[in-house]
Amino acid sequence: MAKKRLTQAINEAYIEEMDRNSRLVLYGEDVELSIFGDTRGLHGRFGASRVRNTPISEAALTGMAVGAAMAGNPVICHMMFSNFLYTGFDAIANQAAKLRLMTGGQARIPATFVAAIGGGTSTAAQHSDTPYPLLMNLGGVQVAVPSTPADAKGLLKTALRGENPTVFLIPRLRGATMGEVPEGDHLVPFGKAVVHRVGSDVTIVAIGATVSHALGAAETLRARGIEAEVVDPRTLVPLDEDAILESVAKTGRLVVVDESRDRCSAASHIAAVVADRGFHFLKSPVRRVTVPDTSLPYAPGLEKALLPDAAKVVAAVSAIFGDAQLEAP
Amino acid sequence: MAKKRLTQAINEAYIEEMDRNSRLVLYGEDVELSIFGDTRGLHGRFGASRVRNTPISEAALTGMAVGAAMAGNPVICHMMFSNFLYTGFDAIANQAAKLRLMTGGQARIPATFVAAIGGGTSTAAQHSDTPYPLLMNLGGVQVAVPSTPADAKGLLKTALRGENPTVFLIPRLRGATMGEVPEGDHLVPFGKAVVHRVGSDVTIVAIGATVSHALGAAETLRARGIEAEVVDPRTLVPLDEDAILESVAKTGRLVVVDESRDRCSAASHIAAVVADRGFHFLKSPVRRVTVPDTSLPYAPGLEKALLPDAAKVVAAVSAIFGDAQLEAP
Amino acid sequence: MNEVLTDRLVNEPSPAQLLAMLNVMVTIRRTEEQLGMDSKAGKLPGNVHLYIGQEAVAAGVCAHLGDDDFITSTHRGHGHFLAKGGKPRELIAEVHGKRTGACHGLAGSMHVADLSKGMLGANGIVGGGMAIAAGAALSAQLQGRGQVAVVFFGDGAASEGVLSEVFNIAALWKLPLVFVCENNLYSEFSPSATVTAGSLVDRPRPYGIPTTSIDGNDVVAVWAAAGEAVSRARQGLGPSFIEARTYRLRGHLEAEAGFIQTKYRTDEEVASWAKRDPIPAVAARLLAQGYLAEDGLAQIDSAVMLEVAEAVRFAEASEVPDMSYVEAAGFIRSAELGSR
Amino acid sequence: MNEVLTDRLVNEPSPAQLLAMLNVMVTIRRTEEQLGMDSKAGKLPGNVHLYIGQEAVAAGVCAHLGDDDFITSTHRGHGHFLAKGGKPRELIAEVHGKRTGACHGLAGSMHVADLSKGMLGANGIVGGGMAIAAGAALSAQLQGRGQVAVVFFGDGAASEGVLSEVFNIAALWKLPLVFVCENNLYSEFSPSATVTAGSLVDRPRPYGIPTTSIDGNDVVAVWAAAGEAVSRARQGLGPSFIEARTYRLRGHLEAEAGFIQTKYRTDEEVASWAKRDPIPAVAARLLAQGYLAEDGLAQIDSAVMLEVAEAVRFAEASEVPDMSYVEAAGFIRSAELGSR
Ligand SMILES: Cc1ncc(C[n+]2csc(CCOP(=O)(O)OP(=O)(O)O)c2C)c(N)n1
Ligand SMILES: Cc1ncc(C[n+]2csc(CCOP(=O)(O)OP(=O)(O)O)c2C)c(N)n1
Ligand SMILES: [Mg+2]
Ligand SMILES: [Mg+2]
Repeated sequence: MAKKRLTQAINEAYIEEMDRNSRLVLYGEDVELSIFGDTRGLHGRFGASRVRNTPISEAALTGMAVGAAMAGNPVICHMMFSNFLYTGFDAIANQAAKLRLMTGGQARIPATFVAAIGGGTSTAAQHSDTPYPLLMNLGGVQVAVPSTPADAKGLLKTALRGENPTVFLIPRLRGATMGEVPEGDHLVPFGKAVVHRVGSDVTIVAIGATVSHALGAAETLRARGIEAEVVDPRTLVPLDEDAILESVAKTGRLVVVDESRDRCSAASHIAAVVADRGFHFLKSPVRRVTVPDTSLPYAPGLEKALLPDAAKVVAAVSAIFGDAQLEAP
Repeated sequence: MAKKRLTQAINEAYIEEMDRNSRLVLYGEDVELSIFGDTRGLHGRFGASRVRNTPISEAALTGMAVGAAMAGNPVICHMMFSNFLYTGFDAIANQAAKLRLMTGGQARIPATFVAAIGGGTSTAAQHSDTPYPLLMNLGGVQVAVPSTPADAKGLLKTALRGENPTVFLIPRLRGATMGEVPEGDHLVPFGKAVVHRVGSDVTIVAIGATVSHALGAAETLRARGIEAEVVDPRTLVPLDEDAILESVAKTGRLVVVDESRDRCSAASHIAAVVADRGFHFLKSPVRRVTVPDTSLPYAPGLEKALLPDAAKVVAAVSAIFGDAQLEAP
Repeated sequence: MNEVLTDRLVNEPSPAQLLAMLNVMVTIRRTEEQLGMDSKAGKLPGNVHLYIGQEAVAAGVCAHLGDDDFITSTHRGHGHFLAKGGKPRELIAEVHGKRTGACHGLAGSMHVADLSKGMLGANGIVGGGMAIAAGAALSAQLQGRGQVAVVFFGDGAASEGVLSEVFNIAALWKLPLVFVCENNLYSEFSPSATVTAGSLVDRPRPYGIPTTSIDGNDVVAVWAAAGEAVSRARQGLGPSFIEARTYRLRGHLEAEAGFIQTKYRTDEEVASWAKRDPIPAVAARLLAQGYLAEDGLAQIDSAVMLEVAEAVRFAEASEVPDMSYVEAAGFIRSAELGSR
Repeated sequence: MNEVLTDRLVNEPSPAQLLAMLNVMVTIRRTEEQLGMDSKAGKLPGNVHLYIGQEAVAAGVCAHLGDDDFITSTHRGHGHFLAKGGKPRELIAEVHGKRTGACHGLAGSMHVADLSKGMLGANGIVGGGMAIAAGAALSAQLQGRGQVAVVFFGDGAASEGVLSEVFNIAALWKLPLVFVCENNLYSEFSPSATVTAGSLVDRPRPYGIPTTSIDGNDVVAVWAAAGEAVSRARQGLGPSFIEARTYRLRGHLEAEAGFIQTKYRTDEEVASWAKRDPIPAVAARLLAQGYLAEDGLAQIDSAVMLEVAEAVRFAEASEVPDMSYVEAAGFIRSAELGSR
């Protein structure tokens, strides 16, 4: 194993899969120069036919990905910032998510939409959304959100071999994060959560960039005698409900950490699943550490105050233990 | 009070508010002829300047609503079917939802986007979505979903006097539903749920068209000795969490009925809120009666099988009582 | 790859080709008349938007296409489905919501598709097929086997912004794409002139896309224009645009009488276009040239009627789909059905 | 309503008008040079996209607008903000993320807005301002007081489909809207020719919208074209389109050196455009005509530099916003903050 940056792991996934499948193409705005670095070198390696810089035309880009995929060419459609998914939303929500159903199963749509999510660098409201809740609700697109370089590579390679539309979201702030990436043909299955840290007292489900907050919080909590288990779903569609329930069965407590806005967040949904299927395991309220229902402002202090961090996770866990103590007379 | 159809109640709200505020304009595709009947007569009454048929250009329509509203003319932007919100999604998600924040509070955006939601008549996948979860997650648009003619009128009038962008969603199947509508200037406040039926054993929160399923289920359940309380939030943003919690504090049990797809649904969010703030009230799992995570197919039998109905609500309530009985040894 | 590649740029279809197009047109007409009747009789679960009057466009264009060429269509897609080789019985069963339908009854009228014929789907989203067709054209270009993609859309759909995005990309990348705008003078209930500024046919010009406006009720004119456009595309010369001026002889949707209170077009207008019905015109032409017997059209017609009647019986006798079809076509599993 | 209404269609701005535009241009230049320095020094929380080199466009267009006319702008919006009457200190404080900024530090560079001046906002979504401006133009038309709306956008943005939708609606409804496309030859790092098919300036033509291409580095040419377009709009004659050919002398964004590995434009190209800097050109013209003293530009410059320096001190001394600003600008309440 070698340590690699998350961005580099993604780059390798593109290269390996484009090497493997000569029909796979990649396009997007300025992918040749590569704003985030993930597509660097691809144009030189695979040529102007398979790696294309496009005009700023998101509605066409998403729709063409659907069409090319249906016609037999899997597509990596690079959308740059996830806020630009909205400009191209129709083809994701009304076409990609529905065509397999509408055609009675005829359509295979191996299209992977790549975009960066999340705040933290004062890119302000239109470049900092974390829109996986919207995508999760569409009912026909898979959603992957890696938190480590290894998962980034393995999930992306799985997406690129699949036959269903997938949105692959890159936690923007994690691009430079280093991590071990297994050598060889590293694939990570969809719908399989990973337990980053084993613990017996509380389950912290964390997604994407918030995994590191959860792990940081777990260290602080250990010092207070609380052992947290940190579970990372890795894909939100499909969602590994069983792994989450298994952990909560053990710990009896749940906090979900999620960088999306609170209302109808992934955290809400995971909390709801556990309040249903895992109700009898629960010893205390299910807390969510999410972004309040607002877009992120520019001023760094405000942005930081709104985003999840380790301290907020610690506070949420402490609160439910406080509750539990109050309860046990 | 007079009995009116829901569509007529909406029509009256348009007329009264356009009479009241000469700056208010309405536009959309074929609003002159009126596909759903809600805009009938407006063109004749208010003229071609204030009531405009538009080209099929949803991206422009939503964006223009934001611009006209910011410039001082409140807009009713009629989007016909809610699936067409996706074609015009950018201006809702990136502009309407964010501009007030981004301008530091300068922008007032009195734009109301009207669209019909829901399945039930084999309009198939692209004319049957119930996309309020997506809108709820945007963090900057209000969302109203009436279930009665009176609420339809009162909520819409409130929206049209407000200064924040609102999506007003019409449960399509309920257009012909009759109900009492108070005379005079009937306004319904945002963020205030209504209890349609009082009960002590279980809280059923239901939204839009599913309210009637919940009420139907409540009748069946009464026969089995279970008294259900039926709560209708009426607006999803803002959400009257307190009313829901108050009811659950009394009943100890919750089922949420929602015609949107399950993942990150309004039902998920309401369940999550109660699993947090109302945890100590809960005697049994919180169940959701929603649409499985798929678009609706054309074949009527399949569509029906996927949509919530009274029987499914009864089954969900029965299941949690079963659970509770199993529990109490 | 494809015998149609050998189509050379000639101005007239051969009599055999014209006869084949006539057959397609009659098939569309009779199938749709049947669906219109069934719709009014309340036999169909959902709405239908009929193509009656516009048959020459689908027939004339698709005459140049093989099974590995692609088309995308609109809410008014029966004609394109049939012209591209889809079977009447699969269409009729689909619109009846039966599992023997082209999409197992999950699609209905508005989404009917047959991928085995390169028909990537009717579409309930106006403009929804434009970028999909461009994507198929990109795939065609990458495969390098001379395939083409055709996007059918209405005059109303031309106002959707994605069209200009596709003009730009198709022109830049020289995609093998043919735009066929069926200008039937109405966008739902709005006359085109009230929702379309300036000149539709000129819109592709600034992008460097050749463009032409033809009589869409003349199948020979359609055939000739489409032949040129398809041949350009196959040769790698890039996209072309065709405006086909035509008229729908039926309502926007069959159910419209139920909710429309005021007429949006005059009886005279409809009658004047009925006189320009494309089917008798092509039959008369073949007759005049001696390639169709006096009762030739009637013969074609009875054969088609027989096929349609058989298709209706087939559809009626077919079973409705069960949930396994939804599961196979989506991501949901049985466990997820019902409440949870 | 508005004194600018009295602008008559003349070909040349008066010396006073030209001087005022020069002042605006120098203000933009010096403010942005300062922001560029601050950005490179790591003093700014977010990125900045500088307008340096394109100042003549904003200055020449906005010279025709009053506070109750509307503009929408782009990610490269400082110049439009200042030309429309926004204050340098409010801009600088905004980009510093301070509560004294035009948007209390919630917007930053990319979203700066001043609604009191009719500046409806820079926009981080390419093309995001197009429909917003059209909506403002609709409002203007309904109010009937002769207001106009101007939408500034780049050559890259012209590929967004919403532009064609707005062309169509603006033409149909004769909206008082002026399209100003600043063609600076690049869309991020892509040369326009690689992402723009055919002729940009001709695209509005099929919609019946008058269109013209001018030297965007010549403030007098911009002023004349904008004067004509604005006057048409005020008279109810509908929209016009102006392509202003210009060049950004700085990077796409100031931070780009940090991640760009290969040059995307040549030093010679940048140098040749630097020779066509619009500021010395207009100063020279005024000097030649005797309306500016030998040291006139220097004098304007020092006054502006003083203002900018004061603005920086003001920004630096200002407080950052607290959460009450977010609450006031959004729907969230304190109770909702933090975890729950
Ligand atoms: C995105 C979207 N907006 C609106 C509609 C509603 N709608 C269905 S058909 C139609 C008119 C289409 O007109 P045209 O493109 O000319 O096709 P025609 O019906 O004349 O064949 C409209 C507005 C839709 N289905 N999709
Ligand atoms: C919808 C959307 N897509 C992509 C981007 C990323 N982006 C920011 S600026 C830009 C290029 C804009 O080019 P142009 O319109 O010519 O303006 P210029 O930067 O040259 O002033 C792009 C692609 C964006 N901000 N919004
Ligand atoms: Mg039409
Ligand atoms: Mg540019």
